[in-house]
Amino acid sequence: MVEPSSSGDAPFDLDKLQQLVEMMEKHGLNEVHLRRGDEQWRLRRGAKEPVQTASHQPQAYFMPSPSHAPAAASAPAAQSATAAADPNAGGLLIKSPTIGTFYATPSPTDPPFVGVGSVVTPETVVCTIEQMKVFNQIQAGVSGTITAVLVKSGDAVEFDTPLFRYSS
Amino acid sequence: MVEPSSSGDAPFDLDKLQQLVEMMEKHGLNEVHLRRGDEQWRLRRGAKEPVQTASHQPQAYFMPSPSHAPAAASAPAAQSATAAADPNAGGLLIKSPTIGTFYATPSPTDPPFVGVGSVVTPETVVCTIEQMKVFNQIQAGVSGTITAVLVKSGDAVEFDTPLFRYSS
Amino acid sequence: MFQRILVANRGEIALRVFRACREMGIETVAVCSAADRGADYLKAANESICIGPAAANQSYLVIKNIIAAAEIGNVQAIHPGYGFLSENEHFAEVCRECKIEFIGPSVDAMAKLGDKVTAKEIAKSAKVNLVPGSDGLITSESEALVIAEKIGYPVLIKATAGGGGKGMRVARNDISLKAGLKAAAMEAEKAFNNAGVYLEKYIENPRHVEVQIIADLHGEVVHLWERDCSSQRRHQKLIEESPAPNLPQSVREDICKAAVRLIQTANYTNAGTVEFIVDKNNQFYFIEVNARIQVEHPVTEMVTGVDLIQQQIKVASGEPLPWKQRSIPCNGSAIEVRINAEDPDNDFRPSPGKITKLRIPGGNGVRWDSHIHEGYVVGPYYDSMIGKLIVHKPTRPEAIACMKRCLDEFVVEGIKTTIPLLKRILNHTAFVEGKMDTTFIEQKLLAK
Amino acid sequence: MFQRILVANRGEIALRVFRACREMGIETVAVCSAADRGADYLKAANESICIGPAAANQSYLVIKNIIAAAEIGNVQAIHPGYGFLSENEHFAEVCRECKIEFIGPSVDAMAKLGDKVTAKEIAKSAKVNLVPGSDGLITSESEALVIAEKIGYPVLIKATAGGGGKGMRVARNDISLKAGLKAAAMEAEKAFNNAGVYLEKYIENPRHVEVQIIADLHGEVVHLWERDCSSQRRHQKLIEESPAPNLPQSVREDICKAAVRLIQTANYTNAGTVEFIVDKNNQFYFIEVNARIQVEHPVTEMVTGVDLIQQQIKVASGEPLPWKQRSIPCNGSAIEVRINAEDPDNDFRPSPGKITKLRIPGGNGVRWDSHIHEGYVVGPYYDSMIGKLIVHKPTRPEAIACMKRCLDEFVVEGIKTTIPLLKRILNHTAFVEGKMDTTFIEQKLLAK
Repeated sequence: MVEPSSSGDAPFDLDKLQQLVEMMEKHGLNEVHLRRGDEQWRLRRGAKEPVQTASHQPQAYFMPSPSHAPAAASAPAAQSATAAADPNAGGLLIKSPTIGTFYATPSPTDPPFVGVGSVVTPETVVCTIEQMKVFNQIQAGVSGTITAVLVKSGDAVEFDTPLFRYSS
Repeated sequence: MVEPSSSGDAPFDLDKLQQLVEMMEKHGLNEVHLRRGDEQWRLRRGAKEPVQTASHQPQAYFMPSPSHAPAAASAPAAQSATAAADPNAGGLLIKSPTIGTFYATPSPTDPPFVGVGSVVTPETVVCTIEQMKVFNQIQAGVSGTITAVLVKSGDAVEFDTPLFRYSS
Repeated sequence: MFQRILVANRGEIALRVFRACREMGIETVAVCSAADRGADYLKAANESICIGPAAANQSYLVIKNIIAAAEIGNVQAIHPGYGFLSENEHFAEVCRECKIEFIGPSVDAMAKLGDKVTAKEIAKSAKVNLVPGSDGLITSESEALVIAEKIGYPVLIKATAGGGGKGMRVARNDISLKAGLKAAAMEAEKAFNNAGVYLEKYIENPRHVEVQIIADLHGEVVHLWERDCSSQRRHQKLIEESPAPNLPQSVREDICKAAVRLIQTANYTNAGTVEFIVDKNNQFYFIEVNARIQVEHPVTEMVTGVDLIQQQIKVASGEPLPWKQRSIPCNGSAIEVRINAEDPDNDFRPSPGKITKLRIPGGNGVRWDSHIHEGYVVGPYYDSMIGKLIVHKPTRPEAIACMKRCLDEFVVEGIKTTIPLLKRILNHTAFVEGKMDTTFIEQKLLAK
Repeated sequence: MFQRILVANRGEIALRVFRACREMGIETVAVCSAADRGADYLKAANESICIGPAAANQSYLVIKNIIAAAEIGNVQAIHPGYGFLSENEHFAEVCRECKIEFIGPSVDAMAKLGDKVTAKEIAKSAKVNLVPGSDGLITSESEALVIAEKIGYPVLIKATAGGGGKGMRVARNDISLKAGLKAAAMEAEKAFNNAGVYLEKYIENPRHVEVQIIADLHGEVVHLWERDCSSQRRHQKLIEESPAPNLPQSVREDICKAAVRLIQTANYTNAGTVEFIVDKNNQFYFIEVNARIQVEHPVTEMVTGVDLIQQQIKVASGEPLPWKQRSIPCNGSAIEVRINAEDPDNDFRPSPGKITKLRIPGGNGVRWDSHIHEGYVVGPYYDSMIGKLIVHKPTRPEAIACMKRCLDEFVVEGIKTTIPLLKRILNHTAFVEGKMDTTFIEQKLLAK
């Protein structure tokens, strides 16, 4: 039933593989799975869980390690950011582009910039982050619908702190 | 149903495999899975969990042992023992039970205790090892036929220095 | 005394400050870029805040991010370390406007000493020697001859608009001065459309000698003796030591006193370094003030027994210096080498990567200041210095022997380092005899 | 001076001697058992010879194997380190008969001080205090009362044939002395079939204070001040320091002078330690001489600036001591902790295994003496001590703060260590106040 392609005459290009491996190392990639036609390459570094792969998916997918660099990166970090919802619950995230104090509303008496269900475009202002009394308006940077607000007004956030979860 | 490919005529390119394994080791890769046509390579290092593999693959499966702790064990040791024959050539060895100076003969004018072809029993004296002017008679400790003398009279030997090779 | 301090730096100097604070019972807040997040050395701080992505100009150099971290981290003071914002007077100003003490000199002193012209004026009024020169443009050949006679040959003819060596000539007598003036002026006219030239004494093969000083907020200034940092490659210090070898005791005392005078005149406070060049006749000339702690501060700590980082913090909090000048010793001989992740076989190109094996030397007289460890990844983003190895022994020959022993024991795998070069320097006659100048590594040791 | 030395030891002290020799330009030959073969620390020697299997009594303790290695290794002298054969006078004798210098005292001095009775006689003739007692068996109650009055209560009644505490009584006044004499004699009669008892002054909660001395072959003896080693568990030292805290300067000088007198009287040469116990009134009593270098020698090196291992080698080669007593300083405060591979939660059972992660603290004032590294396998064959962490600071409170900081930074994974216990000791009031005695760890800190 399986009809192997005839491309098997050329051997695997290990120089390319070397390049790929170095790329993975440099960039902290955990796993690479490449397939073109009936050729597929799959590389994994430092992975713990067995990877389930459906046997005949025609997709080429890269899976850089879930978010930031692993192990070493399970950082202490500022504990000040009390998440209003679990930021590890998966899904797409809007993260803080800087460090400062998060505000969900333009002023204490205003309604929030966005809430669960808000549809955002890349230009939508989703919050302000205060640094040295300056309130920087933060844009969504993505298009989608907000599904969770992960920090509360007045929370300290650092660089890359997840602020909102959204679906595209 | 499974139609094994005819590509099996060419053997696996172990030089390439060697290169690949070294690459994995150097870069800390845990797993490599390569496939072209019906050829696929899959390598994994340091695996703990059983590997799930799709059932109907005529796969070639290499799993280099995660064990072998070399590094510390590739010892320097005293270079003083000049081997008369290569002690690393394999076979059974009679090793020095102590440190001292090896003598093959009871006295400078006597013939050697044993030579190539000598048949020894555990009690056969095979040499003396001098420590502080005392000549300790060393017994074979094994039964067999001496096939090589690995040190010369007057050589310094340390604990575990191979002295003779023998066949049983 | 402060209860909580933010350290606006990374790597070994951040760790150095965390350690100093921990021993004083002061809490610390670390800032880190995304590249340093989760690094082991951050565990030595009480809290760690990520202030931006890897690039320093988006993290360690962004004043508002650091101030925001200081406010969130609830600190009373910021230690800037060296490099990054440490000599940025605007940063110091913002800190203090935000009611956060900047652990360093006053903004005014930083500004004055940061400006070359003002710094020279301060030196003059403190009666500290500058490299003698024409004090302005040369208007005639006869004027040049008079000045040259006054300052002594050799002299350097420099174009006032100059740069890159253009319009520059060394003259060793009246004849070459006359010829050089014309040639330099013509070259300068051509290159910069400005024929103006001036004269300066030419210091051949100078030594780099610097004096560590510390001053409190109550007018007390002391020096902590000098360091010789002549072992340089392309103006980068490789090896530093204290005391400076082959410098007569009277010169050592004079140069240290000159540094104190200058610092007093500038109303400078906290730790600082006054840099001099020293010629073959042990004449010394002021170059500049480094208004911060320096990489090589440990050699001074070893010979004086003073913890400079702790003293910086105490001074910044208003404590008076606990000793007078006469009670600061200079015991034995201390040498520091900088271990850089650079490839000496490849024009000292940075060599980032993962450290796969690391064996740090130890034992009697050995100090190691570093944040690295086996498995640490040296990133491509920051300075290539990954550690400082310091030895302290009763005499300089013993210190050299100890350092050589240490470098022989040192194992770093996975990245290239400057250790092979350091070994060569330590074995070079000029170094062994203490007769280094700032050119010997490039002109003698590395010359092909 | 020797050109080549064999080190008849292993682990940290072997590495310590290799390093000292390398800095002096002396080559070293290492001996190792099959268990230590290939260990990293052996690379610091010029040559390494395997002398037997793992068991010490078949390798490190076999005199003829070590002499054979010395002959094959072509050395002029042997450094014995501590433990193993270091206090074996027969070994010293064999070395010298084989024309190999033993780096240590003369055989005669070792023999005299190794024998308790002779050592006490030497102390007496050197006018060094011994724990006062009856100088023989008690023959009557009235004699006992007279002696007790002379030496002062409390007194200890000890069975001459005694052991394990049997036939032992503490008496604090005449009444309890009378009662105790009878009870002890009866108990001793029953237990040992020998009713003989004698009296000794009972030193309650004593401190352990020892004096480092070094003597050359030309009659010069100097002390290098004292160490306090009171922080013990089951007579095993855990923490040592110099100077001894809370010991009046006059007592420090007296105890050091007493040690020098004793060493002079014994015609002792090379390095040695005179051990005393000190009571609450700072009265000190001679216990014994350790005729070798000791584990805790680094704290003395830190405060005096003297490299004791190098000085041992120089003295053994015939060099005179380079200084007089008055030029040996005692600067600042040094503390050493022993890191043992033991499980504090499991009655301090040895905890051999592979060190899977290791982070050694560093920085200002920190010294690390050890042969271990990440990946090192701590074997079950030898002493559980895997490293010594030493700090040196201007004052004792600063030294304690530094040591606490270091222990907080320390990471050892894969094996259990005594680090948690050390942290507890460093935080204990008795230690912080410098009021340790040899019982406080067991009776106060570890008591449930």
